[in-house]
Amino acid sequence: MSNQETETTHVSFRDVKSKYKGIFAWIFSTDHKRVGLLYLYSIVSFFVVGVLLGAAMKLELMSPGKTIMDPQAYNAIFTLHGVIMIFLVVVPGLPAVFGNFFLPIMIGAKDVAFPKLNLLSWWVYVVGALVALSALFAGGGPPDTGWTFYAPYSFKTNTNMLPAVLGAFILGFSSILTGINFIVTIHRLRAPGMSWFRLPLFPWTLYGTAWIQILATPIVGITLLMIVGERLFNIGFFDPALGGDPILYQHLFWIYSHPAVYIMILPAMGVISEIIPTFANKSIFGYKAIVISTLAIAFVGYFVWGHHMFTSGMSGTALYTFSFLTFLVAIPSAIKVFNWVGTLHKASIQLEAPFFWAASFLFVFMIGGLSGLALGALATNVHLHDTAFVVAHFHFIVFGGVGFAFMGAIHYWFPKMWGRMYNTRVATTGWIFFFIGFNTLYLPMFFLGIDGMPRRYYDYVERFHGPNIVSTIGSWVMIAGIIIILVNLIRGAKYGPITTNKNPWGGKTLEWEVDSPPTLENFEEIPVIDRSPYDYR
Amino acid sequence: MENNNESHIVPYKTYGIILSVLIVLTLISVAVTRIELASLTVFVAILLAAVKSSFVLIYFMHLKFDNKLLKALVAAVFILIALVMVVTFLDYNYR
Amino acid sequence: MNQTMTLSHDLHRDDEASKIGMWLFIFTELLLFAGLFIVYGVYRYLNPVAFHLAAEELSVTVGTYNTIILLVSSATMAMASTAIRLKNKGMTLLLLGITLFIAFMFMVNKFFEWKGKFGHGIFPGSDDLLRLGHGDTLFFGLYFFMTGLHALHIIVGFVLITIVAVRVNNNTLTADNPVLLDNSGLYWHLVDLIWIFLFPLFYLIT
Amino acid sequence: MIDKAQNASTFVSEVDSAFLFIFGVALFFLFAITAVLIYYIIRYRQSKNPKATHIEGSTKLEIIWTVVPTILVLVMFSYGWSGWKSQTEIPDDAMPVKAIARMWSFAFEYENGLVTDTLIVPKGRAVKLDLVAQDVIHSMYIPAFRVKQDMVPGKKSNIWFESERIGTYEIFCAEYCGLRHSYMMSGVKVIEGAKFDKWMEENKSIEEANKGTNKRLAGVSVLRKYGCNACHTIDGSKLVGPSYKGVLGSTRTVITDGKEREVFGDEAYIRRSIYEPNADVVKGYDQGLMLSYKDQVTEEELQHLIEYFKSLSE
Ligand code: HEA
Ligand code: HEA
Ligand code: CUA
Ligand SMILES: [Cu+2]
Repeated sequence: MSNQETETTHVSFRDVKSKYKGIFAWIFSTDHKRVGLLYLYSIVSFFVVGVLLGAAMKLELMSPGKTIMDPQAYNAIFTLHGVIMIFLVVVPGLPAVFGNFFLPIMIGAKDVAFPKLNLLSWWVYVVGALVALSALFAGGGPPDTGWTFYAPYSFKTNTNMLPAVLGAFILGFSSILTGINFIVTIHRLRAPGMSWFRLPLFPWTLYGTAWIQILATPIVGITLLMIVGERLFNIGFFDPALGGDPILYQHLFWIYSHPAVYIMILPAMGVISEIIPTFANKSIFGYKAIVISTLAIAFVGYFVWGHHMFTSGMSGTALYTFSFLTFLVAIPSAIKVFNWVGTLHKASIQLEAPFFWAASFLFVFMIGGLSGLALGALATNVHLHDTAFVVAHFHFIVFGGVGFAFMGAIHYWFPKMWGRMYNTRVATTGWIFFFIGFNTLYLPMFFLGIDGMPRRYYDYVERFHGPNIVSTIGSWVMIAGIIIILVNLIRGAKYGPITTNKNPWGGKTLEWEVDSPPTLENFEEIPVIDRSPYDYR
Repeated sequence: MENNNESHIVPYKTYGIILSVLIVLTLISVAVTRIELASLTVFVAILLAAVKSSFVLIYFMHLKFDNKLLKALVAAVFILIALVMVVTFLDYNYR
Repeated sequence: MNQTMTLSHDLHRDDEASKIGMWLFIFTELLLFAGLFIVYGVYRYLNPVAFHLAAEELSVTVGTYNTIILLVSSATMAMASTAIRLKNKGMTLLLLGITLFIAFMFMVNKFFEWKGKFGHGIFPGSDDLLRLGHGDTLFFGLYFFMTGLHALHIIVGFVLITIVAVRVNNNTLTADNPVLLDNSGLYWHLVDLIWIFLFPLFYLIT
Repeated sequence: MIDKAQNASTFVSEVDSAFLFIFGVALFFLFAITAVLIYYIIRYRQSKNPKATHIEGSTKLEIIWTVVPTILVLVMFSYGWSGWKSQTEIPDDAMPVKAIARMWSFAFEYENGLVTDTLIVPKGRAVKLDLVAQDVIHSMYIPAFRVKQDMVPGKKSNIWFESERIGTYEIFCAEYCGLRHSYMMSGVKVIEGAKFDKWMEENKSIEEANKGTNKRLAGVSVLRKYGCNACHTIDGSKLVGPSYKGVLGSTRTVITDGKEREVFGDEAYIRRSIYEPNADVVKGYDQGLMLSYKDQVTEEELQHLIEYFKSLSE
């Protein structure tokens, strides 16, 4: 068939001979680990672009009036920043990189259920990304609608909406394919003896995520398609001048995009649930509670989309139903936090970089989540909606949650993925800069929001000046942190000391039993499971 | 992993019967909507469509012979769709 | 030890997995159309009278005819799964052929139906439609969008079934590995399923 | 700083007590959990505690930390709900004012036909705003009053408030609406009831408002009333649309139906630009950004504008 790969025992998947040469051996490989790394490299590249756009916004906001760009540029930049960060970075992020790489290994399988489909999903991702980014270059200029593409502004603007929307549509398919693959993999390819309640928590969260991916993504797909239809044929689905209802657009958009935030956070919670027991040398506290809360978040999270529309003019009934459900969905997250902290009780904690990331995840996730409560209550939401407070909330929980988990994951699994080690002291220094910079950057935005500064504001009145300066300075500290971290990881992957120990942290899940880096098919013999995944006795 | 594709060979006749039922239901729904039942029309038409689609799901799509898990999942997806509609209408119905 | 192997060959063929995968894909398709049904529901609720009147523009006869032939094709497709298991290649090909023929007929009907509408100046964004009023604009907008998307699925199904037929003909798809046929069947039934709802919503509820 | 005064509007105290409760609970959990976290990290670090104790979990604890947060969030929900409910119960005697939003300015129309660009309201009286958007979604946000409501084209919505404190408060547009979204602001001026009545009396109608003032000022007030300055300047600089300076009496290149042509800026050109803004679009500007003001700007107002533009071209 298409992909002849030669395997000798104990040859790392990176060195396996393939009938393709050079880069083609990667971009045509169906090996789940290579696909995972392809995703890693593409996602990190887009992340750097997104981050630079973020830094540019912060520079602009450092002082009132024009600082470095004009309003059109600012509007385009926050749109691109949002689209890149959401659709290209955090939604695929953890599942596509670490899910692809580790899901099969953690459940004791040789690959995912549909390896070719897996490779296809990466290709679809790349095509979608290119289509979306082509909006930058085609005439009309980059889109300026915000990542929410709200109607009717999104048909009125003269900028290149179509490529951006079509790109997002294509990216949706990539996400769906990954979801289908993971569900089937978990159902069919678990090693003998691995019952559902012996499944490690990262695969569990991927399972919940995958369901949201396949059940929510189509809704945004069709919605974006309707925008395309609207722009091309003037159908009038959401155009009030033709009888359409702009609020209906918001419903459809958030029916996907709210569950999407749980697509982002669930795998992050999974990563944290892996790191914490390993570094605590102790079984996770309340395994079943964490599993159940994962499924509860996935399910209830499907019905709270309206909390993004509290001021849009929905009916009162809808308002309080959504507010109520929003509060319900916060509870499983609370349960998880308590269980993670509970795991540390009477533990024996190794203080290493991955653990610092996990512990600081708890802190920033709490800030993000607890600020979500103020957004979920009706009276307070009315004041805070569409202000800098919301921006602070979601950077804390998206960037704080998913970003910190991503950093934790990469520092945790690094020796397994590359077979080498980074410099641990530098890693901790990078974390300190990042953590301080992060909080300096986003905490002031809470105060700006409470004071009434709306979001998506290119310019602001003088009284918002102070916190904005602090925030901009924070972004520089974070720049320092990110540079330290990236340089350290890249150097580690290239020149770091080769790890001889398969299990440097003392983890109990299956990935620590295979070679570092793993061989083409991970296991010479499929293991038989006879214990819980976190059995530290 | 078991390959249970041999297990249930559905006879042609079953499909024939189901097909005739479906066609009859289609004709009934056309006939029913011809008479004025006011707001009931919508209800009856949707109900008949739901019945028809269950036949398609159960027989043509083999759910009858599939394992419980799959049956439950299919049911769950339809329930999900229904719930999403209900929640959306919490807005429109009470505006 | 130096052996050459193909990854996907080594992974033991798992028909159950393919079937679950297909069903998951069908779920996404259902949700895709669910989005449109929500839009339909809302606009029907907001413009009851206009939707009522606009629906009378569509020919129930053509709609009923298309519904019935699509049901027949669904049945023949399902029978093809039986035929292949009974190792009756000729019968399988015949049944697939009928299905393809009906799919083609369906598209022909759709073509003339759309053409008729276009001839009356009813197409998305047309001046006549805009003059008719908001409810009609939305009704026909949805009509073209939903039946158009459905027709797109028919075309995909057509291609899929053609591939199946070719493979049955070369004996690369037999009673030993009928999964592709079964899955194409599932897809075809999905197309039918959606039509079962489109038909009353656009043609009947007047 | 934002006006934190409790009586800036009657909603403030209720909304702020919801804030206080939610932030109180949130900060308590944040500090408590962080403290425990840090304590555990220090107390149970490997060098201090080399051997972990095996614990699987505890049903009792799980129940406690499910039930306690549930109760707390339900209280938050009801605080939020009740605070919001009073915002929906509009008193019958509230004074109606029509608030109009378009890219990128607000206008307020009083019952007697008077139109202003800042909202002027009497102290201690309920005011109801009927929100209308003419192009895309905007949002009426008065931080000091704790009110916000989207203004959706084609959809009626309203908000109300009652202020008990004299002063001027900011109005922001909180829904992203394009290029100059961040400049779409206005203000609410709360004045004594008696003063307000007097002001209403003095400005019975638009015509009267414009009468008596000199021609130049009349033109300026028309521009302000319709928010034209959101997109056009008087000093020749380019904003969203061309500047008024020199528009009369100069020749300019415009795009008509996709073709370039030259036109002379006379009165007819001004009228066409206001009534059919997208017919001739000056080269270098985008089509479709300006709406027709055909049913709004009266013939008389147009004359004021032309007088004013003349003065700019001198
Ligand atoms: C990873 C993504 C992510 C996650 C997980 C969440 C989680 C939550 N979000 Fe957030 N949200 C976003 C991403 C996310 N959000 C984004 C991107 C937007 C803006 C989109 C846009 O407009 O551009 C947004 C906007 C947003 C809004 C709309 C704001 C507005 O525009 O007006 C609301 C309103 O209810 C909200 C609420 C919540 C709540 C209640 C949670 C809860 O799930 C949080 C649960 C967590 C905790 C509660 C903390 C941990 C628990 C404890 C420490 C124990 C103590 C707890 C209790 C006593 C309850 N979010
Ligand atoms: C994952 C999601 C994610 C992430 C990580 C970020 C990261 C950042 N975002 Fe984010 N942001 C969003 C998602 C995200 N954002 C979304 C969804 C929106 C809403 C858009 C909308 O309204 O439509 C938004 C909106 C948004 C706004 C609001 C715009 C407005 O309303 O006016 C601002 C303003 O400051 C901002 C700033 C930043 C900054 C400073 C970062 C920082 O993280 C960046 C800080 C990092 C650095 C400064 C490091 C620089 C790095 C380098 C120099 C790399 C070096 C490279 C090598 C060595 C290889 N973002
Ligand atoms: Cu108007 Cu923002
Ligand atoms: Cu949400």
